[in-house]
Amino acid sequence: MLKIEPRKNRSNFLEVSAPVIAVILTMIFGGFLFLSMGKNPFEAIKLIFWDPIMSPTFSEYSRPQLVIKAAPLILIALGLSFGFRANIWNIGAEGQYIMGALFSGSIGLALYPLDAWFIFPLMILGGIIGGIFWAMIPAILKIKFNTNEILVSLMLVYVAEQILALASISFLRNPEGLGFPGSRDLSKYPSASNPELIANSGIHVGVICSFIAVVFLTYFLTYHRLGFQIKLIGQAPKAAKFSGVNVNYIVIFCLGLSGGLAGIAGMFELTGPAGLINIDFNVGYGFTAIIVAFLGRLHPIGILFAGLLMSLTYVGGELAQFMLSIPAAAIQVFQGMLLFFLLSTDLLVSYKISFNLGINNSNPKSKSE
Amino acid sequence: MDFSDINFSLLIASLIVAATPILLAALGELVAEKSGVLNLGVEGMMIFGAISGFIITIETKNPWLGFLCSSIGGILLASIFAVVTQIFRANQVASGLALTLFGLGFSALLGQSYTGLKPVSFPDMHIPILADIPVIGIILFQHDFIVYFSIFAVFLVYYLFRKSHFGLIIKAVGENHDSAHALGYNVILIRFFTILLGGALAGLGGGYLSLVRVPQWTEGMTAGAGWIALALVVFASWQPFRLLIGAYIFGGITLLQLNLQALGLEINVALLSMSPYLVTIGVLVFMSARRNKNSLEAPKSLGKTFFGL
Amino acid sequence: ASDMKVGFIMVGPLDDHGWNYQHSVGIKAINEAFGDKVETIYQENVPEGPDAERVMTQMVLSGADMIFATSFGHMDPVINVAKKFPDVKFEHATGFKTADNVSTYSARFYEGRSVIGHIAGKVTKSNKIGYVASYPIPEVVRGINSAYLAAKAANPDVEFKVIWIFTWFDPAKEADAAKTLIQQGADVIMQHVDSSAIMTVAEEAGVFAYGQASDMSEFGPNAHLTAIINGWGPYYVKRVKEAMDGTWKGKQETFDGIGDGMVIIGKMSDKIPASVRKEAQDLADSIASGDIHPFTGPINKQDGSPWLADGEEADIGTLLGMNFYVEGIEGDIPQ
Amino acid sequence: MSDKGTILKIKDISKEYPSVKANDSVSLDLEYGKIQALLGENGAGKSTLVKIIYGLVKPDSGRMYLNDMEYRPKGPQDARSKGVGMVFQHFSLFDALSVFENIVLGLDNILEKKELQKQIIDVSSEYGLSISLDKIVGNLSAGERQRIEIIRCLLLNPKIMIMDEPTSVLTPGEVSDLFLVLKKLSKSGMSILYISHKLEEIRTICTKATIMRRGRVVKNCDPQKISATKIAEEMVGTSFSSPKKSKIKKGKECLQINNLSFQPSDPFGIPIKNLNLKLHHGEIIGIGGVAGNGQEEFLSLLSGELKPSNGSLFFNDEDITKLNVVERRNKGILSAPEERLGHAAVPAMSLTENCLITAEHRMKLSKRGLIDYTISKNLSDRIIKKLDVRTGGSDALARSLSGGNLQKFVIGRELIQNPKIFIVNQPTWGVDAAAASSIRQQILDLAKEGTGIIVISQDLDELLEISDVFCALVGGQLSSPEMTNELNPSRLGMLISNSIE
Ligand SMILES: Nc1ncnc2c1ncn2[C@@H]1O[C@H](COP(=O)(O)OP(=O)(O)OP(=O)(O)O)[C@@H](O)[C@H]1O
Ligand SMILES: Nc1ncnc2c1ncn2[C@@H]1O[C@H](COP(=O)(O)OP(=O)(O)OP(=O)(O)O)[C@@H](O)[C@H]1O
Ligand SMILES: [Mg+2]
Ligand SMILES: [Mg+2]
Repeated sequence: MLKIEPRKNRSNFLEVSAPVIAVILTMIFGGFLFLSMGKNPFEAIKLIFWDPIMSPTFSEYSRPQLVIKAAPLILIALGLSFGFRANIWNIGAEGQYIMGALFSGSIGLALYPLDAWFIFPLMILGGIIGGIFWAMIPAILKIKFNTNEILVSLMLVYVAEQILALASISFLRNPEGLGFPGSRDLSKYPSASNPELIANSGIHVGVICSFIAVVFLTYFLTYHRLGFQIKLIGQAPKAAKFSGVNVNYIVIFCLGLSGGLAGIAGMFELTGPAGLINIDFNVGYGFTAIIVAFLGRLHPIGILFAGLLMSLTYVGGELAQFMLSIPAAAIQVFQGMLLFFLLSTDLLVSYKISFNLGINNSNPKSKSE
Repeated sequence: MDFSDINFSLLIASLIVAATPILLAALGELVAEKSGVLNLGVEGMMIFGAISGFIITIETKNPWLGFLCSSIGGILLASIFAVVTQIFRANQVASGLALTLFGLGFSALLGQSYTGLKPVSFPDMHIPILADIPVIGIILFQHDFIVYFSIFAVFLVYYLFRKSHFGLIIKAVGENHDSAHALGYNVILIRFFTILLGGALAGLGGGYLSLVRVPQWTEGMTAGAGWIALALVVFASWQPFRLLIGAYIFGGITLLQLNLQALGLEINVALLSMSPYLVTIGVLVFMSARRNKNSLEAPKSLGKTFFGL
Repeated sequence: ASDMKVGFIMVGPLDDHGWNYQHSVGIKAINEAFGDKVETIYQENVPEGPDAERVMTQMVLSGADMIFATSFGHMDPVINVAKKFPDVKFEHATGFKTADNVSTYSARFYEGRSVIGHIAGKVTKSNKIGYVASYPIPEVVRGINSAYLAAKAANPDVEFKVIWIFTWFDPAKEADAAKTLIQQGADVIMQHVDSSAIMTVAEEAGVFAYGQASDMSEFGPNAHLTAIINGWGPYYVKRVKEAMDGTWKGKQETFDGIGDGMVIIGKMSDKIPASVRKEAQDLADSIASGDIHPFTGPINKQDGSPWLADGEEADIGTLLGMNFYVEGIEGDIPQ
Repeated sequence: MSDKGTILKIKDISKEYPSVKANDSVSLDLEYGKIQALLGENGAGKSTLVKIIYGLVKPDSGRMYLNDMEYRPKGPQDARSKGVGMVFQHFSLFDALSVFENIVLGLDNILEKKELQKQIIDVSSEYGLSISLDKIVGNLSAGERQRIEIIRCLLLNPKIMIMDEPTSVLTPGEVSDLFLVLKKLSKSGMSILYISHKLEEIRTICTKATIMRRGRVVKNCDPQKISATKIAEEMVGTSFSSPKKSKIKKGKECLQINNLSFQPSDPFGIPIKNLNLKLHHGEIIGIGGVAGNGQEEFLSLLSGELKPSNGSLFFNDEDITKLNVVERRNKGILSAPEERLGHAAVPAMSLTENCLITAEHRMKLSKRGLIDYTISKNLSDRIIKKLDVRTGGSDALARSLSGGNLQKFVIGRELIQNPKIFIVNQPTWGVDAAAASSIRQQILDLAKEGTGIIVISQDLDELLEISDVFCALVGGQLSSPEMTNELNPSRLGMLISNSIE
C-alpha cells in the first residue's frame, strides 16, 4: 500500500528537483503521445525544447522571442501568485488583460495624432487602472457579499471579450480601416508605441518590466510585511486574524496587484507586439499564466523560469507543428501533462512516500473469525 | 415588431434542451462538492465527454453507445483529477484548471478527423397521449431520453441526499472528513466515487451537446458551459431542485436574447450577448449575500485536502 | 529536392469544414499541380497578432520562399515580416495593405449571396428568411444587403430576421440562433458564421439552409439548397506558378468573383424548383459576365435616404466599407 | 467465556511515525467488567494505542487477542462488529447534521428508521442519557454531544468501550452523571478503557491504571492506592514542584469591560451577553467554565479579532472599543488563544516567522513595513531560552514542536513583550505536568510585575491555584466575581454548571 507521511521539514533538495522531475516525466509521456501520432518523439522533443535555444537556423531569432512571449505570462503570473498564496483565486486575469489593453488603447487613440512625451506613460497608467478596475469587481463583491471570486472573475472574462469585440467594431475602430474591425496600429504612432529596445530583437519595455517585477516582487514577498501577511492568510487564516491582518485589505491588494499586472501586460502587448486592438486580441495569456504561477510554485523566481519554460513549449511547439505537422492540440495536451506532473510531484516536497507491502510482523494466516 | 412571432411553448421546450448539458454537468459537480471536492475541471470533462460520445456514435452508428461512452470519457478525465488530488493530494483548484486545459487539448486531438461529420440522430420520445396535450405536450413530453434522464437524475440526487444512507455518508465526508475517517469511512474512496460520478454526468452533458444539441463535433464546442455549471451549483446552494430551476433560467436567458434579436428589437446586441454572464454574476451576488445569514449549505470541507489522521 | 517551399498560416483548425478547410483544399491543389517540385508546410490555429508574425518568420527561417496568410487579422504581421524578408513573397487574404513583396486577394462573396438570396425569395413559404450573422463588419453587412435585395426582387413579401452572435465559430450558439429563427417562422436560414451547425439544425427542423464556404450537403441532404464555395485553388496554383517563373508581382489586389472561379455556386438541390434553378443559374452567369451587378440602383438606405440612383452601380469603396442596411431590412446593425 | 480474566490482551504493539516512536512494545491486559485507566503525558502514545485497538491505525508489529482469539481489526467497522466501541473526544461528529443522522453514521447495519429510534430511546432511558434526535449537532453543548457519542457506541452492544479524554469538556455535574453510567456499564460486564489527564477522576472510578511514557508502558498500578502526585511523577519521570503564589498587592484598575455583547454570524457560534468585568494591575482573574460557553469569543473580543455588537472596553480609562488588533497590541494588551496550531501559531512556518505574528510592531521587527529577520530570530532565540522551549532552534517549523513546547513558545512570545494586560485561554491544556507548572509560574511572575491577567481555563484546580478572583463563563454570560480563596469545590461546581441566578 502507498503510504504518505508528512516530513518534519520541507525538503530543499526536492523543492528544486521536483519541477525537473515533472518536466522529465512530461517529456517521456509526451514522447509517447507524439509516437502514437506517428511522429518521431525525439525529433519532436528536440524541436520543442532544444531548437529554439540552440539550433543555428532558429535560435538567433527565437531566443529573444522566448522572452517576448514569456513577458506577459510572467507579469500576469506574478500577480496571480500573490493571491493564490492567500487563497484568493483570481482566474479572470484574461479579462483584466483585455481591459488593460482597452483602457490604455482608448487613451492612446483618443489623443491620436498628438505628439507628446506623456502619452505613453499615461497609457501605462491607463493599462494599470483598466486591469485594477476589472479586478476590483470580484474583490468588492467578495468583501461585501462574500461572493466567490473564482466564478465572478471568470464570468467577467466573457464580458470583457464582448466589450473587446464591440470596441474593435465600433468605438475604437480605425476610421481609415475601410470598415474592417480593429483599431489604428499604435505601433505606427510613435508617441503611443512601445518600441524595440534592441534592434531587430523585438525586445520591448514590457520585457524589461517583467524582469524588474520579478526582482522587486521577490524582495517584496520575502521582506515586506504584506508578503508575510499573504503567506499567513494562506496557511492559517485564523492566525492571520489574530496577528491583526486586515483580510479585506489583502483581498483588495491581491486582486488589485494581479489585475494591475495583467492590465499592464495587456498594455505592453497592445503597444508592442500586437500593435492594435482587435476582436482576437487576447490569446489566453491570462489562463496560461495560472499554470505558470503554479509551475513556478507561486514564487517570483520560480515563475520567471516557469514563464520561460512555458514560452519554450509555445515557440518550440510551433516549430514542431509546422516542421512535423503536429496538430496544435497535441501541444496543448503536452502542456496539460506538464501541469499534472508538476502538481503531483509537489507532494514529494513536504511528504514522504513509501510503499508498505502490508506485511505486519504477525502471521497473516491467523485472520480468524 | 411583433411578439406573436415568439412561440412560447417552443421557446420553453428548446430552453429545456439548451439547459440539459449544463444541468447534467452541474448535477455531477453538486454530488462531488457535497463530498467536499471542488473540481473546476467540469469544462474539460464535458468536452472530453463530447468527443468520446461523438467518436463512438460515428463509429458504431449507435447514439446509445455514444452516450455511454461520453460518460466513460468524463469518468476517464475525472479519474486523472481523482488521482492527482486524492492520492497525490494536489491543490484542487489548480488541478481542476489543468484538467480543463488538458481536456480541451486532448479532445481537439482526438477529434481531428471527426470535424464535419454528422452523427446519427437521436430520436425524441413522444410520450403517448401526454405529448398531444396542447402547450404542455410540446413543452414537456416531446423530448429525447437524455432530457428525461436529466430530470430523473435531479430526483435521484434529491433522493440520494434526503433519504439514502449512502448519501448521508457522502454528506458526512463533505462536512467533516476527519470525523468520517475516525468512524471508519474511507474518505478517499468515497471522494473518488463522487469525482467519477461527477465526471460521468459532465461527460454525458458534453455528449448531449455534440450528439443532440448541436449536433456535430467542433474543437472547444463547450464554449464555457462547464463554468456555467459550476456557477449553477453555488446558485442552487447545493440543492438539486434549485439547480434544475437555475439551469432552465440560464438556458432561458440565452434563448430569450436570441429571440429578441430575431424580432428586430432595437437593443444593444453586445449587451445582450453579455447578459447571461452578467445575470449569473448578479445571481451569485444575491445568493452569497443571502447565505451570510444562514451559512448551513456549503459543505464545510469543500476544496480542502484530506491528509488522513 | 523541391524547387520551392510554400507556407500557409490558418487562423483556426484545418478541418473546420469552412473557411480554413477551403484553404487546405487550395494547398492540395498546389500539391496536385506541382507534385514534388513544391513543398508545402502549414500551421493551423495561428492567432491574429504577434504569434502570426513569429510563425511566419520561423517558416521563412526554415526555408519558405512564399507565404500565404489566410485571415484578415494576419495583415499587419504580414507587412512586418515582409519588410524583414524582401526576397520572400507574401500573399494575404482579405486584407488591404500591400507592399513590393505583398499582394492581397479576396473574393466577391456578395455575388454568391445575391444568387442564394434569389433562391431564398423563391422557395420560402413563410416569407421569413433567417440570417445568422457573426460580427457587424462590412463584409457581413454587404452579404446581408446583397441577399436581401435579390430575395426582395424575387419575392416582394420577404422579410429578413437577423441575429448577430458575435463570434465566427461557436456551434452551440449558432445552433441556438438557427433554432430561434426557425421557431419564429423562418423557413430558409442563411449564415455568415463558419460552422456547419446551422445546416444540421435546419435538416432536423425540415427547413432550408446554404453551405458556407464549402458544400455542406452531408450535414443536411434535404436542407441543403446550394452553397457558396470559396475556390482558392486556381488562384494559388496561378500565383505559385508565377513565383516559379519569376513573373510574380507584389502590390496586386485581386478581388475576384463568380466569373473568375473564386466564388463558386455549389450544386443546386433538386428541392429547388427547376425553373428557379434556371433563374439562379442565369443570374449567376449574368453576374459572372458582368451584365448584372448585385448592387444596381435604385436603392435606398434603411432610413429611406437615397443611395443609388436608377441604374447606378455601387462603387467599390462604398462596398468595401459598407456599414448600413438597405431599405426594408428591420433592426439595427450593432455599433 | 468466563466472568473474570482478560478480555483484550495486547502484546508488544509498536508503531513508529517518521518523527517518533509512538508505541514501543506496548503490552496491556484489559479485564472483564473493569474500568481501566490509560495515563501518560502529552504525546506518550495513548491515543495511538487506542486507535490501533479500534482499527484506525495499523501497528508496525505486535499482536492483540480478543477473548484469546487473534484480533486484527481491518478498520473501525471491523472493530465495532467484534464488539469494540470508541467514544472520541474530537473528530467524530458532524455539526451540520442532525443527532439522528450522526448516530446512524456510527452504526454499521442499516435499520428501519422507526426501529432505530425505538432502540435509541431504550438505550437513552436505560442510562439516563436524554437527547432529542432532530436537533442539529452544531447547536448542542459539549455534554449533549458526548451523550450522542456514548449512545452511538452503546447501540452496538460493545464488549469493550474506549473513551479518550471524555470529561475534559464536561461540567462537574455532567462528570458525575457520566460516572454513574460508566459504573452501571461495568457492572453489566462491559470493559472500559479510560484515558484522562485528570488524576483525581481516575482515582474515583478506575481500579487499574497503566501509565505510559514516551511510547512505553512504565507502570501498572491501582490508582486508588497511590497518590495523584506520585502518578504524575511516574508519568513525567521526574519529580517537580508546584508553582508558588505570593501575595500581590492589587494595583489601579487597568481594564474595564462594560456590557460587552456579541452576536455571532456563524450559526454555531456562541453569543456573548452583557458581560461586565474590572481587572486591576497585578491581579489574576480566572474564568472557569466548560469549553464551548463563549471562551474563544471572549478572548477574541478582548484581543480585537471580533467586534462587539454592543458595549465598551476601557484600558486605563481610555476607550479602546474601536481599536483593532494591532492597535490594542501596541497599547500592551496581549493574548494567547487556545488553539496553538493554526490560531496562535502557523504550523508550516519557522519559530522566527511565528514571532512576527504578534511581536512585529511592539518589538520593532520591521521598519517601514520591511521585516528584519535578524531581529526576529534574536527574539525567538530569547523566547526559547527564557521558557526552556525544547526544539532544534529558531528555524524549526512550529509543527515540529511538541504541544507543550509550542505552548511554552506561544506564551513566551507574549510574556517577553512586557504586556500591560495579558489574556490567555487554556494555558496548560494538554500540557504535561512539569511544563504546566512552569507555565503557571511564569504567569504568576508576570502578575507580580504588575500586569493584569485574565486566565481562561477549564481546569478548575489550575484556576484555584493561581487566580485571585474567579468568574464562571456559562452560555456566554459571566457570573459575578468572587474571591478565589473564599471558594469551596461545591460552590465552584455550582457556578460553572448553572447560569447565574
Ligand atoms: N498521524 C501521525 N503522524 C505522525 N506522528 C504522529 C501521528 N499521530 C501521532 N503522532 C505522534 O505520535 C506521538 C504519540 O501521539 P499520541 O496522540 O498517541 O499521544 P497521546 O498520548 O494521545 O497524547 P495526548 O495526551 O496529547 O492526547 C506524538 O509524538 C505524536 O506527535
Ligand atoms: N495589518 C495592519 N492592520 C491594522 N493596522 C495596522 C496594520 N499594520 C500596521 N498597522 C497600524 O499602523 C501603525 C503603523 O505601523 P507600521 O508598522 O506601519 O510602522 P513602521 O513603518 O513599521 O515603523 P517602525 O518599524 O519604526 O515601527 C501601527 O502602529 C498599527 O497601528
Ligand atoms: Mg491523545
Ligand atoms: Mg512597525
